[in-house]
Amino acid sequence: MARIGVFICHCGENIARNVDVDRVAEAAAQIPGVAHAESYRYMCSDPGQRKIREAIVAQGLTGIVVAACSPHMHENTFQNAVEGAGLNRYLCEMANLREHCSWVHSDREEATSKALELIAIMVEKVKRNQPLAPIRVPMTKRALVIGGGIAGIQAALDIANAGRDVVLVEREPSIGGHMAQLSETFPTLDCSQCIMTPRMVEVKNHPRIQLYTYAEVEAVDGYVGNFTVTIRRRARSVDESKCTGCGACTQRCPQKKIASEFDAGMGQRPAIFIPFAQAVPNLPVIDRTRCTMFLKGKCGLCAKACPAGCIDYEQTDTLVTEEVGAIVMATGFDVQPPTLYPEYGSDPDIINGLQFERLLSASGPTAGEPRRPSNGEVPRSVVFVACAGSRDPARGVPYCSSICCMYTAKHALLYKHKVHDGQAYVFYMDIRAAGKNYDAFVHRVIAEEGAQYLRGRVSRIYRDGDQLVVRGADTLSGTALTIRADLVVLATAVTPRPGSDALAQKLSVPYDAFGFASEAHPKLRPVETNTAGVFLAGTCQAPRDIPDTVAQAGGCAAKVLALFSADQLEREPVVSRVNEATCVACFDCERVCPFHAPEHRELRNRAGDLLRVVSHINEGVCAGCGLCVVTCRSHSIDLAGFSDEQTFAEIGALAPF
Amino acid sequence: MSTETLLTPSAPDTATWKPRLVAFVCNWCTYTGADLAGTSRTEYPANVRIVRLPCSGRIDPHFIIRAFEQGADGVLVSGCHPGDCHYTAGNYHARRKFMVLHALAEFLGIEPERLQFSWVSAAEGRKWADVVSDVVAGLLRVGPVQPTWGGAGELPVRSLSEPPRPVPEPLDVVGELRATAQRWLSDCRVDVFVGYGQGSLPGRLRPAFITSPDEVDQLVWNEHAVNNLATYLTRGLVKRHGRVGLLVKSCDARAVVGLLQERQIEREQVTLLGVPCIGVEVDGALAPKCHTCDSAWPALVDEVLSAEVPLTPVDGEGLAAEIAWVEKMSPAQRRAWWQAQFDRCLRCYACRAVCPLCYCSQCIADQSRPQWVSKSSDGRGNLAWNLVRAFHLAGRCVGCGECTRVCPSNIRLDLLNAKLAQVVRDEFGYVAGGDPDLPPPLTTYLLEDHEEFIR
Amino acid sequence: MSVAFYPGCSLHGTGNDYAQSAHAVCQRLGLDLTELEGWTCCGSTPAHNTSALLSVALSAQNLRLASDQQRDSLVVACAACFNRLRSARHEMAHDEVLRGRVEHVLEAPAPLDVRVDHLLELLLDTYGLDALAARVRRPLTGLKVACYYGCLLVRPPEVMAFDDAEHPTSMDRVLAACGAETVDWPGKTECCGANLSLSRSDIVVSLVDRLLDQAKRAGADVVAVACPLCQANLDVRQTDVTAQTGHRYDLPAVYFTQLVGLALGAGADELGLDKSFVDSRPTLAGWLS
Amino acid sequence: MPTASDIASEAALAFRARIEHLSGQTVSSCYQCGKCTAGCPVASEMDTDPARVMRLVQLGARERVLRDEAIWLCASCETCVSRCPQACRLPRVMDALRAVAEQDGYARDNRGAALLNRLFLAQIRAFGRVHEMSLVAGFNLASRRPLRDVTKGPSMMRKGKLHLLPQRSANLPAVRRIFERVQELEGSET
Amino acid sequence: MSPTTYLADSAQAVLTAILAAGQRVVAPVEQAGLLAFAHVEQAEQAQLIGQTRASAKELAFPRTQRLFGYRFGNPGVELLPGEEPPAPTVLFGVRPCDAAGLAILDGVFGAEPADAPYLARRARITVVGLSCDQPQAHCACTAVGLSPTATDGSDLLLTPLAEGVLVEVLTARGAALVDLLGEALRPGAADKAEVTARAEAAMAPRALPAGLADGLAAAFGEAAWADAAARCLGCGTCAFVCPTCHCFDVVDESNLRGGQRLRVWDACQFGLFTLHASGHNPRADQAARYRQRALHKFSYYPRAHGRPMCVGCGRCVNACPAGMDIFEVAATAAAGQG
Repeated sequence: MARIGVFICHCGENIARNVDVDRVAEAAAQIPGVAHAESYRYMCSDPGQRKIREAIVAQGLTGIVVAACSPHMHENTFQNAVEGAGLNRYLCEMANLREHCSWVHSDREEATSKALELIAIMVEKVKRNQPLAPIRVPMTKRALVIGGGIAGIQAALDIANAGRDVVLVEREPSIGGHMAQLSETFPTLDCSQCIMTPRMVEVKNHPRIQLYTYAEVEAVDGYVGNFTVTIRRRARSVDESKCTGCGACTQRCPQKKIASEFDAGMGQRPAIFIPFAQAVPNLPVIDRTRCTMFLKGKCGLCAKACPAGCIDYEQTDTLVTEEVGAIVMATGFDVQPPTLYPEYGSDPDIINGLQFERLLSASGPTAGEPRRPSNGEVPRSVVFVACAGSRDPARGVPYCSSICCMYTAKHALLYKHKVHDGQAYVFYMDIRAAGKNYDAFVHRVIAEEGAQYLRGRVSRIYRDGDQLVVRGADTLSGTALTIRADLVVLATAVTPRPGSDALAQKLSVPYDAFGFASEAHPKLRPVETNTAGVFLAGTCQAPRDIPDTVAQAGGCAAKVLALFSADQLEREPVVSRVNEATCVACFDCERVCPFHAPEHRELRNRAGDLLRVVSHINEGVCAGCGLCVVTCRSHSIDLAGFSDEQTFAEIGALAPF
Repeated sequence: MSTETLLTPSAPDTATWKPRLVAFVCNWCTYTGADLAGTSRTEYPANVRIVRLPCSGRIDPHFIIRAFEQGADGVLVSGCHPGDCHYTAGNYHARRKFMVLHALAEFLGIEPERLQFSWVSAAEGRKWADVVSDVVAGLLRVGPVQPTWGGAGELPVRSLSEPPRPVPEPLDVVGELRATAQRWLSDCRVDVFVGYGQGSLPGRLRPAFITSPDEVDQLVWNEHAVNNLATYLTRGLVKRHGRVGLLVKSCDARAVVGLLQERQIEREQVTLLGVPCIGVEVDGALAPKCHTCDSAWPALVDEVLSAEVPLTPVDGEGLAAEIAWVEKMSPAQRRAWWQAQFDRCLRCYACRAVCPLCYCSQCIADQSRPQWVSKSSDGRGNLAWNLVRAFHLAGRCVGCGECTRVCPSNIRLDLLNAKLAQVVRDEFGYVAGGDPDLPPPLTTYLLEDHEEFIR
Repeated sequence: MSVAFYPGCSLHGTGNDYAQSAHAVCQRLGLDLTELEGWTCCGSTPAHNTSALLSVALSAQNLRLASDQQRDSLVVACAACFNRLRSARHEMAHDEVLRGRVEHVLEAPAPLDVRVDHLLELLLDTYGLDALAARVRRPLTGLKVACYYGCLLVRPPEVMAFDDAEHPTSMDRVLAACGAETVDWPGKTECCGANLSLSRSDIVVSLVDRLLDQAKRAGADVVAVACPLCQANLDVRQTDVTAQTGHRYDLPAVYFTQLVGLALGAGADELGLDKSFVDSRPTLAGWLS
Repeated sequence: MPTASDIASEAALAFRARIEHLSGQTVSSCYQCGKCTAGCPVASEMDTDPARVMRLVQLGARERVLRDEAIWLCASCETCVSRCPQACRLPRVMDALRAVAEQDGYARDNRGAALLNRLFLAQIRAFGRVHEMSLVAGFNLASRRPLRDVTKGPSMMRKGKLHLLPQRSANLPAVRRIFERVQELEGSET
Repeated sequence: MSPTTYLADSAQAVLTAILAAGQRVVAPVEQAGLLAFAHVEQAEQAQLIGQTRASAKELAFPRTQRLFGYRFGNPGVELLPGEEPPAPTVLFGVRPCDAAGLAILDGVFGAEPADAPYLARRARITVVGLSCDQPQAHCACTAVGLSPTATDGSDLLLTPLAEGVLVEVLTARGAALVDLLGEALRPGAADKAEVTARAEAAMAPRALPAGLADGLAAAFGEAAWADAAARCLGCGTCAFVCPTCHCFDVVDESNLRGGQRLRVWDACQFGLFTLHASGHNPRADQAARYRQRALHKFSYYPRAHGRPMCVGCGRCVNACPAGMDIFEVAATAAAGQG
């Protein structure tokens, strides 16, 4: 027989003002099954909690209803209190008399009767609560990092340096990501490659990091602590074990005029190529979509040139499987091409910021000297356009790309440093320079370097002979402007890496309309996701700059290491369970589960003969949403803590008391 | 014979009546949004009682039905906005279920004010207060639920928009049917062949189970071959024989697709013999389903009987015309019409027994902890049972019409099924019984699924 | 498909050479270009400057006539009328409140069954470039044309849905099919200031000046237009341009229909080539038989 | 310039609401990027550029904006519309401003576009169509510049481009009825 | 001593008189395309030709019946009364088979310990039978020892004659009803043998073999039940349309405030019927369940009561979704044994 204790909190005056707590306590004692009811000024205070504990012991209570604030506020507090008295923490429920009653209803009579009903509802529920024990799952203390840009590198190094094994998967032939492409970084103007390259080498040589480049995550199975990851290693057509990276093959390749991805199309590469001089690993790869051997079936010059005989045209993709306990997604970003707006047209001298980085980079195609793609001349007048796609709900993306203000200022500065008599114009909407020393940097560019900042957007760009005509506005003066420019650099929008949405799906991580992966909580769980054991680092989550990315990657590493600090994982026991006796194995549960928790379980008799296959919910994976419960027509699945019986009982208590 | 009970509150006193609104909300968005309304001290009517569940995907249609049974005047269902689900996709799945439930409620004549859906985020305290105020205002407009069980006006059970049609002469396939069954049994390709044999009453056929090549002469085929034999594929007394050979009409074959989709049978255990069919007889006329059947030939077969099929163009609207006829009634009329139907329900579960897709080993109608459906054969229990049956078949019913044929009380279950099939077709672009590799529509979702019915 | 031709006020006045050449082209191609009986003014800019409802209603009145006369499509030559008529149809289709108001004003259901097509679309989509090329008698080989679309054919893009709003090529393709060489120039969709023509001709002159300059520098022999207002500005205002800026262009502005007609073998008078201020006949002499 | 209290005044808010209602555009969504101004063919002729007109409407600066010549200079070329990141149809805002200026008597002295609009609509009302010659003549007379473009007329006449007499549409009654019904409907709403 | 037989113009006329006497009447009416017993106010509403889809038992043994209610207190429980039985009612136009069904139910529910809720309802019912002159294809009353004009269970029996109708007064309750009818009934007599013979001749020949009860009992262990029951889908149609089936389930429905205990019809073909709380089901498959049905009707009951628990109305054969025929199955099973 249930013996329920009801504890009504005055919350000072917060509840008591609009709810007659004494009357409620009196009436609550009359609810069938209630053995004890009392009210107190602050139930969450130490004396309040003590009252609960004492009543549990003295009255032999079997379930507790605390009628106070929102469970989101103090459920944990009262669960702990209940546990302190030896009662299972899941035998405690809260009736929300504050947020859902006293604070929103001013009629004392109405609020009082509603309060009593809210209590009756929870009494009916708690009568049917079951003691639950936390779920423990084993932990594989090995992490997967997806993406070898600065975010992935940082996370991998932090985890590895703490003594845990890391698998790092990079889609491109080399790690390094966008940061390796940059010339110098704002606001300190460090040489990007100079600070990046040592990190890349450290990854390569780290005994605890298993590096897969030119590889992609094909499938992810399992759950926190127990992921099984299938990785596709794409065929490089080069035997990695023999190659010395001498580069002879790349020099012999007859295809030399392929737009270089690393140079963002500003430079060229052969069909067999090492992406850039400091690439890690420093190995060539054959671009099979452009290689004459693959297109026409004959050539073989690179194979002839290779002194080690490591060119392998027959090589195929291979699949490797890795067991990991946590995953860091660090797939990074892309910038939109400079051809988004038809009113800007497409002209070789209209480029995006990343392309300009390559033109400014000492290792770039022009050896760091800005030159016009159309004719190779040094531009005398450059127009930079910020928000060229960002903050444009109608035709671009509505969000701010976050980094453009700063890199555009940097571009203007670097350009002025390299072309002293050149003129730099910057069209901007707002200058967002919220980082450390950022604002001072922008002012330096305007005031000391003489970049002409114009507040407004550009409406049209067209070619007039050798030059581009840029028609913009300066809204501060209210004038339309026409500028003749040799080069236009568009700060195009930052978008997630193509394919990151597909990866997010494999990882069961939600993503927004633009494809940025969603964190579990924007404020309090910024690197976690709603899939336990999967974390987000860098720009796959939202546009951000290098310091923020590195900090976030470090945050991910800390979360992963914290996860790995226990040998077993404890999880909330709010999970689904299958009644194997009635399951008809339609596996609709499997179809709807966002977390792939339902598994196929074989039922056998003592002789080992297969009787039936039924659904089984993997408790380690189940997040407790209850979708399978509702989908199951025979209702062979129930959700602990929010069971069908509990809910029906709550509904049964809804009738007026 | 309605049972006045403690559980069904008697008709309220209109003078003192206050609407009772039950809100089923998800823990992460709407519950938190309601918390925010509290912290912002945003006042709203005290008529609402919140039941907290983890996710809108956890909100079972049964909960909603039960709330009405327990005297709620209205139910509000609320969860996270699309894209905000704490569990990634719970609300997308829920949205599909709600879409069907919403259409079902409307079809049964339940005033839209009584069943409302909304997305309220954790940041939308104001919206929560507005939604509750608005829904309560709507309930005040429509007033208390009027118990109208029994005594509903006598309305015709069937629309007269399409007169009964004669059944065409059945195709002569018996010889080949028997020969094929004989061959399959002799070749040990199947262990039992399920077809039709002569019934014990004149002019009736009934299922026949042939296990020996010598018995194939028992097999017959004519316009009285009404039973959907696919039902027997999941029956122990048939499965015990081993591999099953099954005679299928095109509608029956669609049910086999459903069973494959839901993994109730293995394709290699079943050998399908398609019979070209140009219509069967129910109640002395061409069965309604045959009016709109567009294929004499089953789509999923292993072998098919040959016959010269006369061109029988699909004409008329069949059940669509009758659905339109029901929808033309006012909501109150519609409710009365359905109530008169459900009132007759004996709870014999013949509808469930004949349905090839009702294969659960233990139906929830038979469960008592919790009791999903009241066993009382009165307004309450009968409404719940018929709603549950229809809802469980949404997106799955292949329209074989067997439930309606066998109902001893002539309840128009086919209209409920066909209406939901329409909704599923129009909203999710899905027709049951087509492609066995497609996921059933209520186990999947599209980001762009409609949600105009959600606030 | 049954079409009716909506000429608009200008084609019965200053733009009658456009009307003349359009009829000449369609006659040669066997396209029916019967005028909409009892057409009325579309309301043009002054109407929508004054009242959105009036503007839509005046245009809708013509759609209603077309509907009453069982026409599937209203073919329009004047870009300004085209813009008003297609906008009216778009707005009625997308704004239920407005549609209701228009129906109230017209005392009739909104005539959404009639399409609105520009003459260029008729040639491109209905007739087809290949068919057109096959009818060319005197290819305009060697003639360099700057196609000028102006504003109203293409903007706003989501309403007009005419070609690429920033880089339209419809007219270029039609004239290329006639053998002409069309030049790429930045002025294609720049505004000539048509509706300021009377009130602020000074502004129009500076806009026209820029357009002529751009066309000339792109190497054009003629500018081709699809709007009587554009033609009037680019042609008639050239003397004012010279007076105001000293720039002299002598660049003929002709209707694209005049060039198409030429290629199809029509004569100068038939096409109304005599009617422009800057005489195009010397430039086109080589193709005039 | 308006003061802070002017900006928040009921009149200012009402003016903005009226313009938003008439134009069907959310004026407050404008974040002053200036792309309209940048592409506007007549911006250089305006004392107040298009973006700033939007700003003034946001601030509810009724007097200032209704008296501004800029609202009569918009050529309705829709360049701004096709490029606006907020998908605002600025010419409709201009239309709304002109309509309000006309209704509230700010356009009485306008010898430019407002005058032309009135004459143009009067012609439609009179003939169902527009007669260019009398429109031009009427405009020149009323704007007190009778000799404007005086050289063009005779030459046009010679070229057969101008007719002496206006055409009258067979559906003139229908057009007149439209004018009446619009006036009725809009009159009943204000 | 009043006469035991009367003559009247027609069954309709008798009904008119009963209604005129202010009696509450339930009679067959057409509803939703089928015949069903329902309350009538005018004689014309009654449809006196044909067989109702469901039997007449529902008035005495409703589908759902509240046995009692309760209200929770803290502590304690307050007991509330069960259903109020309906007002006294004349059940008119009951076919002899259905009336015989009521007689069987009376035996079952009347045996000690007597079933008070049933008897309370039954005591308020006067059965006016109507002999059957148009038997249907599924009719089999003669096979179970009844006839189209049998009197079992009727208080009055009307038998249509060539002209007029014969009214037999069979019980005191019947006589009491006759007293209310005044001149509508004329004392008189007629021989109904011819009517009986004509009706029986029109019936399809159906007979149950001799020694059926013992034959079936002997066949209990036969594997052939599985084949016989293979087409049975396990619904409750046969039991629910049967005039003699009387199995019921007792369920509690409650919420926080209280609840009620209900008696609802149950059917032996449901899998749940014998399912134990442990999960074990002694009648694990449809073969066992169908055997139970056949044996209960034609073996266990006759052995105890000397007659089959079947009145031969044939509704179960007619309504079965799968074409099961209990007469055929029983005969075959018993014969297989012999």
